[in-house]
Amino acid sequence: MLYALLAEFADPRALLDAVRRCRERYHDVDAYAPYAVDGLAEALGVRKNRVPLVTLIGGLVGGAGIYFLQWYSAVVDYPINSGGRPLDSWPVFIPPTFEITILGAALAAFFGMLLLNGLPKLHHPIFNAPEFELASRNRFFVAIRATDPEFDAVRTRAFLEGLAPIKVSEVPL
Amino acid sequence: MATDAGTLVPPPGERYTGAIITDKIADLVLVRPMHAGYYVGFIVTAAFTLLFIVAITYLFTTGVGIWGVAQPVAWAFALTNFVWWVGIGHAGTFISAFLLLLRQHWRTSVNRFAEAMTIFAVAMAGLMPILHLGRPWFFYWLIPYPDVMNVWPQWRSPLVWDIFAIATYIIVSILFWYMGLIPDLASLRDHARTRGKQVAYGLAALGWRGEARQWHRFETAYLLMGGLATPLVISVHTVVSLDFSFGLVPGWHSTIFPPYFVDGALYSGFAMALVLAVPMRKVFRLEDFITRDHLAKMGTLMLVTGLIVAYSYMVEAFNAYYSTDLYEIAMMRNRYFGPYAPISWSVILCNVLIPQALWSKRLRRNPLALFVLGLVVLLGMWLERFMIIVASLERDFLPSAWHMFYPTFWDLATLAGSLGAFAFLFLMFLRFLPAISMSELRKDVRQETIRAGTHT
Amino acid sequence: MSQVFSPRFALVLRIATVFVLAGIVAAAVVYRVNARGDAPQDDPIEQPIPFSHQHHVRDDGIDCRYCHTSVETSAFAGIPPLATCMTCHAELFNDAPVLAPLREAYAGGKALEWNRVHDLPGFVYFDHSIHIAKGVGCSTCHGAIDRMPLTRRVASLYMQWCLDCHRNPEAVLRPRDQVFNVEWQPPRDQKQRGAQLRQEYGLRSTRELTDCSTCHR
Amino acid sequence: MPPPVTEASGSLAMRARQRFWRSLSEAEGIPDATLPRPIDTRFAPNRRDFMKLMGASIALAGVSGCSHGSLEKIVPYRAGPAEQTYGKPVFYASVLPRDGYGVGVLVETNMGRPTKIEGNPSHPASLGATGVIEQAAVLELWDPDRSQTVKHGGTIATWNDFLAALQAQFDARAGTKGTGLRILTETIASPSLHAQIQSVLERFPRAKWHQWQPLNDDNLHDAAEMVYGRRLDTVCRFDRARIVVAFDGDFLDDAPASIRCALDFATRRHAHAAADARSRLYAFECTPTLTGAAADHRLPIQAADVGAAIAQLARALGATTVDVANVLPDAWIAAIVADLRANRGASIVVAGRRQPPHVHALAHVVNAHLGNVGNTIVHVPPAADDPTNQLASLRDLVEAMNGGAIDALLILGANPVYTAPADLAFASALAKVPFKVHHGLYVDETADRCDWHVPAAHPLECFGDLRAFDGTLALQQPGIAPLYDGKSAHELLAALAGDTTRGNRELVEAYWQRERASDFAAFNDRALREGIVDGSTPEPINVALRGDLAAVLAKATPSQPPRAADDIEIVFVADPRIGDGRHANNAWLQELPKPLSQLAWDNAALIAPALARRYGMENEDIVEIRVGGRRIEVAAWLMPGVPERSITLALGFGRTRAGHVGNGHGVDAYAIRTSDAPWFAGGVAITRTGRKHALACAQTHHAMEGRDIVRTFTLGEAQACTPDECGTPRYRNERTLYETPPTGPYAWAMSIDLSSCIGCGACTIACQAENNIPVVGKAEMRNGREMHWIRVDRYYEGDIADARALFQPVPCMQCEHAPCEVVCPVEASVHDAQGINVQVYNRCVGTRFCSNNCPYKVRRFNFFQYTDDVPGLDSQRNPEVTVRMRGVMEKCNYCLQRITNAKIAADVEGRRLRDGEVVTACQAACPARAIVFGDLADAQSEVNRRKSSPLDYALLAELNTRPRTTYLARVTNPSPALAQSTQQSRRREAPPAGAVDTRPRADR
Repeated sequence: MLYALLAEFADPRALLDAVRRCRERYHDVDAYAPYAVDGLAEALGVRKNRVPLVTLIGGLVGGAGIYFLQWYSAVVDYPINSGGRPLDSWPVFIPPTFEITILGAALAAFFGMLLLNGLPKLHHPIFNAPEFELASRNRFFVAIRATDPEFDAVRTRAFLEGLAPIKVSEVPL
Repeated sequence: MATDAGTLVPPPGERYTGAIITDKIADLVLVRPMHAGYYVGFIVTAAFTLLFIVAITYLFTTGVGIWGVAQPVAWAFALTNFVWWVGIGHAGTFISAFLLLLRQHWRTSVNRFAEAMTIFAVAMAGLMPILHLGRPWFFYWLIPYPDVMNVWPQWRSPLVWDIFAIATYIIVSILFWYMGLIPDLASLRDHARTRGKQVAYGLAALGWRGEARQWHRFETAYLLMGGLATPLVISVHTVVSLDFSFGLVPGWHSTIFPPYFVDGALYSGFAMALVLAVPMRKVFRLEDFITRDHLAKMGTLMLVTGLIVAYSYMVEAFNAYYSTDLYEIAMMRNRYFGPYAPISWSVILCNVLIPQALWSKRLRRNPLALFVLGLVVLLGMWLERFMIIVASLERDFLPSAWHMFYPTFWDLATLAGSLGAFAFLFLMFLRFLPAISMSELRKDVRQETIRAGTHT
Repeated sequence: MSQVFSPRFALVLRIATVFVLAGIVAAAVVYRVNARGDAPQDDPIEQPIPFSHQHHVRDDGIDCRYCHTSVETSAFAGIPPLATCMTCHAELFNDAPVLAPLREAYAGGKALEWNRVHDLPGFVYFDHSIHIAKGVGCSTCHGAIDRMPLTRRVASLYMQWCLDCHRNPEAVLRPRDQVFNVEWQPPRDQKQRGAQLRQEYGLRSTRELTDCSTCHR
Repeated sequence: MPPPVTEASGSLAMRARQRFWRSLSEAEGIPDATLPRPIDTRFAPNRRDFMKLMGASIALAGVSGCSHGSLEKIVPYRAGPAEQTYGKPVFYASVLPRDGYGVGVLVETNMGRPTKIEGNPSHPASLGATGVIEQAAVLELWDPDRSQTVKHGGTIATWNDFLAALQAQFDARAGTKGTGLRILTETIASPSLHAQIQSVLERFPRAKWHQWQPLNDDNLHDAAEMVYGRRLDTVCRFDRARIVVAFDGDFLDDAPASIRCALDFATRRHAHAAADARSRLYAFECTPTLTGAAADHRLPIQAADVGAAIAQLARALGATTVDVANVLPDAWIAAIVADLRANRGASIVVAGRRQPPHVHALAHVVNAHLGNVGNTIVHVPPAADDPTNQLASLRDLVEAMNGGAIDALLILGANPVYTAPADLAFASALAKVPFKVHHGLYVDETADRCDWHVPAAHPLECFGDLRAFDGTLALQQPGIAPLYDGKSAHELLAALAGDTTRGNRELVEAYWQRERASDFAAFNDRALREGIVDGSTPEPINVALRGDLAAVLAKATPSQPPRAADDIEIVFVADPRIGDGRHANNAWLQELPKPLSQLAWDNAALIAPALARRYGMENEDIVEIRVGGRRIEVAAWLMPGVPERSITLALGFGRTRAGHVGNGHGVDAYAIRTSDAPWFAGGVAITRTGRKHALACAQTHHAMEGRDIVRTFTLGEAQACTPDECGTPRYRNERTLYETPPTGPYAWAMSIDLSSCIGCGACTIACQAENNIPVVGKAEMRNGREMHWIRVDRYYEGDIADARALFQPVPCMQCEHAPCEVVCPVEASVHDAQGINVQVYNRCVGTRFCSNNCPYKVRRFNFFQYTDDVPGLDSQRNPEVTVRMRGVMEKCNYCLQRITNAKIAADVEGRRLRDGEVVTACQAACPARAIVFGDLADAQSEVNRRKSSPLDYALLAELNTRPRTTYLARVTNPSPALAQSTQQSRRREAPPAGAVDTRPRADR
C-alpha cells in the first residue's frame, strides 16, 4: 500500500517549478525542504496562517487575566493599607500586566505553531521514504499522496519522472 | 551595518553548501572530535559548580548572616550578582530577536550560542534573589496563588514585578531557543548513527518533517517570538532597575535608571558574548562560521553601548548636583571620594576609559584583544552594580546608621560558584546541541550563492 | 530512511503525557478543595484519660465554664485543675481504672498531661474572652462538643477559616445568653439578627477585624 | 522649617542646624569610630559568642513554630492558684537593690515566671520609672550561669554539709566568744538583715562586722561628719532647683538616687516647661557623663582640680575663706555667682561620690550659705545601717587577716577578691584565713578562693526589706520560689546565729512581727500591696554646721600641690551599664551601648583627641597605662569632652569568674586602683604597644553632616519661634496625591521630648525585655547587626574641646506613608487601622528591601538564629510576643501586645480606652518622662498636647513619610552672660551648608 510518490531534487528552484507543475494536476501535493524556501507555501497554495491570531489571543488573555487578578486580590479579596497608597493603584499593576501579556503571547505562538503543525508526531509515513533524511540536509522533495483522486501509481510516477528529479521513490504506508 | 556582511569564509577550493554546513556542525555533536581544552574547562567549571552547591547548602542551613550583609547594607553581593547576570542575558535576546527583526543576517552564526548564554545567565540571575532571602523556602509567597492564608503578593513591590519579569524572560527565552532548535534537532535525528541518539534527538525534534506548511507556520511564529522578545528584553532590565529607583535611598532614587540599566545590560552582555565566542570558535574550529566580521560587529556594539554607559555616569553626577539635594550630593561625593572610591574609579576605568580602545579597527578585528576587553567590561559592570547598591546603602539619611560593608568568603564563593555553574552549563550545551543554527545557515548560504549567481 | 519510533510507541507516549499533565492539575485541585475552612474532621486525639465531653456536657449537663473558668476573662479558656475533677470523682467512679492517672496525679504522682486538641502556632494570638463577649458561641468553633465521646477538632484552623468569620461575623453571632448553648442553631433570619447583634455589640469594622495586627504580633 | 534641606535658609532651625559640626574626623582628625575590619560571620567561629547570647531568648514557639502535627502538652494545676487567672500576668510589688539601696518595682509574672520589671509609682526611688539595672534584673534571675549548689572546695555539697561544717567551727572555738570571726558584707540598708547581724554579734561579742563595696558613699558620709559632726545622707530635690552646679557630680546616672534625680530634674527641663520654671545646669566634670551632656554649660576639668574649683566658687560667694589656686574662668564664676545669688534657696551645688570629703564639705557650706538646706537640700538619717567608712573597714579586715588573727570569715554578697583596691592584696590575705565562706549569686573570683560557697537567692526570689536613698522602707517579696538551692543572706546569718530551722520568709516576718507586734498582719499585707511602708520616710533632720568648721575645712583642704604641666591623671568610673562589675554576666547590659562612647561589650581608656594626637594614638590602639608602679594594657578610645590631661577608665570589666557572658570582656581596672587613690590618681604614664584590640561600637559616625536631625534651640529662640520655623510646618503634610485611608477608632502616636531625654538607655533595655529581643554578641555588633528596636543615637555639637553630646532615641517612626510597606513583596509589612506599621513575622520571607528603604534604619533583621536555645532562659520570654526566627525582619510596633490586650479588655467591658491606659515599655521605663504615647483621635490626649507645641517636628519630614512618632526640639537654657562666648565657639565649627566631606579619616 502506498502513502505517496516522492520526487527528489537538489535545488530549491527545481523544487518550486516541480511543485507548480504538480499543482496543475494534483491537489494532494506536499513539499519538503531543509530550510524555509521562500514562495514554497504560496506555490502550494497555502493561504491562511492562524499563528498570528492565536498569538494575539494568548497575549490578550494573559494581560487581562493578570490585571484582573491584581485588581481583585488588592481591592476586593483582601484590601490592605500598604504605605497609605490607594487600594486600586493601577499604575503599579502595569508591569506584571505587560510581562504576562508577553508570556501569554509567546506561549500561544509556540504551542499554536506546534499544534497547527500537528506536532508532536513522532511517527509519520513520510519517514519511510528512502533517503528522506536528506530532507534535513540538502535535498528537496515533492510528494504526491496516494489519497489524491488523480493519483495513479504508474501515471503519476511517469509524471514525476518528467520533472527531471534526481530520482523518484515510493513511500510505503 | 551592511545586511550581507558577515559572509562565511569557506576553506580555499571549496564552497559551502547546505550539505557541508550540516555535516560540519552536526558532527560537532554527533561525532565530537573533542579538543583537550574542552576537558580542562569541563573539570574546572565542574569544580566551581561544586563550590556553588556547597555555598548554597551552607547558606540554607545557617542563614544569610554568613554573608557580609548587615545594617544598613542589607543588600550586597547577591543582588549585585543578580543584576549583573540578568544584564548578561540581555545581549543574547538582543542578538537573536532584535537583529532578527532588523534582518541582520550575520546574526545567524551567533544567535544560537548567544541564546544559550541568555538562558544560563538568566538561570543564574534567577537563583540569586531566592538565595538572598532570609527564609528562601518561602520564596513562592511572591507568586500569586489561592493559598489557605488568603493572602496575596503585595503588587506595589518591584520584587513582585521581578518575579514576573524574570520568569517571563526565562520562559520566553527557552521557547524561542527551543523553537529555533527543532529543525536542527531533526537534522541530528536524521544524521545520528546510533539508536540512542536517534531516539533522544528524535523525541526532542517532536517529529519535525520540514514540510512546506510547517516551515511556513514556523517562520511566522519565529518572527512573532522575535517581535515579543524585543520589548520583553527592554522591560526586564527596566523592572530590575525599578528595584532600586523605586526606593528612596539616595543613589537609587533616580529616573534615569531604566535606560541606564538596559544599556548597561547590553554592554555586559556583548562583553560576555565575546568572552564566550572567542575561545569557542578556536576550540571547535568554527572560525569560518564565526568570522572576524562577526567579532568586529559585536565589538562595535560594545563600543556604542559603552559610550551610552559613560554618558549615564555623567548624567547621574550632574543630576545630583543640579538637584542641590543635600543627600544626593553627599551620596555622589561619598561614591567617588568615600570609602568605596576605589571601586567607583575602577568602574570608570573599566567601563569608560579602557573600552575606548575599540575605536581602533585593528583591535576590533583582533579576537584576543576583544576577549580581554570583554573581561575588563564584565568586571567593570559587576563593580558598577556593586557601587550603585552598596555604596549608596552604606550612607543614607541618618549618619548614626552609617556602617561599612565587607564581603566574606561566602560572598565570593557564591559569585565564583555561579560563574562556574554558568560556564559548566554552557559547555554541556556545546556538547549536546548544535552551537550554530544549521537550518538558518543553509538558507543563508543558498541566498548568498544566488546573489553570487553561482548556483547550479 | 526508517522510522525512529513505532506507531504504538508514539501513541503510548502521547497518552502518557496527557495523563501526567491531567494528573498534576487534578492533584492541585484536590489539595485546594481539601484545604477549605470546613475541612473534613480530624480523628479524635489520643488522651491519657478518654475524657468524654458528650458525657459531661450532654448527659450531666455541666456548663462549659464550670471547668473552663477563665474563658470569659482571659485569652486562655483554662484547663481545669485536678481539684475540679475530684469534686465529683472523689465520690463517683472513684475506683474506675480509667481514672487511675487522675487519681495518681492528684495524689502528687506523675502529672496528668493532656494532649492539646486546638493547637495554634506560636505567632497566632487568639483570645477567648473577646469572642465570648461579642457573642461568638463555643460550638461555632468547637462544633457539637456535646456529641463527642472523644474530643476532636472540627475546624482546619487555617487562616482562611478564621478570616471567613472575621469577614462576615453576622453569620455566627448569637445572643449572649446562647453563647454557651452548644445546641444552638442559627435561625432562618440569622443574617438580619447577626447584623443587628453586630450593631449592638459594637463589633469592629471588617477592615479592622481583618488587620494582621488583630491576631499576629 | 524645615525648608527642603536644599535651600539655604535663614530660619532658626537652619541656623540651629549649622551649629552642628561635621564628623569628628573633620574637626579634629579623630577617626570615625570603628569602621570594623571584617569579622568572618561564619556561624561556627561565632559559636562561642553565641553561647554568650543567653540574653537572647529561646524559641518556644518561634515563627517557625507552626506546631501542627506534633502534639503539644497541657499540664493542669493540681489545685489552681488563688490570685491568678490563666493567661493573665500578675504583678507583685517588691524592691530591688541599687548600690545596696532600695528601688521599688512591680514584678510582672506570667504563669509564675517573672518576665518583666516595671517601676513602682508609689516608691520614692522609682515613681514608676526604672533604670537599666532594674530592667535587666529579670535576665539575671534566669541566668543559667548563676551558682546553683553549695560548693565545698569547688565540689558540689549540700546546705546540710555546710551547716555541719559551720557547727564544727563553733565547737572547735567554743567559748572564744567569736574571736577571729569576721563578717564582710556590702552596704546594708535592711532593718531585718541588720538586726540579724546584731544578733550574730550578740552571740559572738568578739566577732566583727566589716563592709565593703567598691561604689560606696564613704566620701559623702565622711563629709557629713566633717561638716555636721554626724554621718547622714543628703537628698537633693532637683524639682525645686532653678540653678544646679555639679562638680564632677553625675547625679543623673551614677548615684543610688539617680532615677529619682532624673525624674525631678526633668520636671524643669521639658520642652514645654514654663520659661521661668526652667532650670539651668552648670557642670564641671573630669569625664563625660549624662549630667554633663544635659548641662547648659559644661566645662571639662581634671578631677584633681574639682576641689579648687568649688573652693573658688565658695570664695566668690563669700561662703568660705579656704584659699587655693583659681582654676575656673572668671566669666564662668561671675555668671554662676550671679545665678546662685538670684536664686537663693532654689539652687543646688552638688559633688559626686568620686570627690574627696572636703569637696562635699564645701558643697554643704555653699548650699547652707545659699539657704538651700531645707528647700532643695534635705538632710536625713543615713539609709544605710552603720554607715562606716568602708575602705577603712576593709583595710582593718585585711590587716587582721595578714596578722593571722582571723580564723573564720563570712563574705555576704561582696566580691572583694575582684573589687578590693590592688594595694590591699586581698586575695593573698584571704589565703591566710583557715575557714572562708562566700555567699553570692555567682561562683565568682572570691567564691573561687573560699572553702565554702553558698548560692544566694536572687532578690526576685526572696523576702526582705530595703531602705531607699531617702530612708523610705519597702518590703521585698519573691516573684518565684528560689530556682536553685539559693539561700538568702537572712538564712545564712540565722545559721550563724544558731538558728538553722527557719526559712527566709519566717525570718523576715519574725523580725517585723517583733517590730509591729500590734498590727503585723495589716502592716505586712499593706506594705506588700503598696510596695512601700508608708510613714517610713524619715523626717528631715535639722543640723547645724560645726562651729570649728572653717578650721576643719582648712585642714582638710589640701593646698593644691604643684603638678607638672603634662601630668596625666586617671579617673576610675563605675561602668554606666555593669556598674562595679556585678552585672558583668548580664548580656542585655553588656550589649547596651554606653551612652556617650556608644561602646558595648568592653571598657576602654577614654582619652581626649588632643592627648591622642600628642601620643599618636588612634581608636583601638592598645596602650599601656602605668600608675604607682602598677600597669595594665587597655584599648584606647578617643572621646570628646575628656579633659586633655585625663584618662577615664571604667570599672567592672576583665572578669575571670563572671560567667559565659562576662568573662574576658574588657580590662580589669581594679588592678591599678589603690586605696590611697580609689577614684583618681595622677602621675600616669601611657605608651602605645603597637597592638590593636577590636571594639564594638554601635555608632560609627558622630556628626549630623549639616542635616536637620536633632534640633536645638536656646530658650530665647524657642520662645520666639513658630511651628513653621521650628516644627514641621503643617502645609507640608497636607499635600498628597492619595486620599488618606480610613483610620479606625484609635490613631496611636508618640512624642519624644529631646529636651528632657538624658540618653540613659533605659528605654532600649525595657524594650528588649518586653519584646523578646535577642542579644547578638560582640562580633555581630561589629558587623552592624544589633537588634535593639529603640536605639539612642548620639551626635556631637560645638567645640571639640567641650563637645556637647545630643541624644536622640530612635524607635520605628510608624510612618503613615511608610516606605517599607510599599516595597514588601509579601504584605509582611503593612499598616493597620490604628496607624501602626505592623511587621507580620510569620509572613516575612526576609528580602530586607524594607530595611533598605527605611530612611530611619530602625528595622532589625535576624541574620542568624539569634534566639539561641539556652535552657532556662526561655522562661524569661514575654508570652505575649512572638519569638522571631532566623531570616525575618523585626522592629518596634508600639508594644502592639499591650495595645491589643488593653483594647480587648476595654471591648469586653464595652468602653473606649482612656488616655494613658496603654503605656509602651520604653515610656514606662523612661526616668525623664521624655516619651509620651497615646491616641491622636482623642483630642484631650497628652500626646496631642505635646504635638501641638511649636517645637514638635518630624524626623526627615522632607521625605513626606509622615511619621506618627515625632520629636520635641531640644531646648537649652544657657546663661546670657556665657551664651555669647559659646555661640562663637560653635560658629567656628559651622560647616559650609550642603558641601560636607563625609569621609571618615580611616578611608582617606
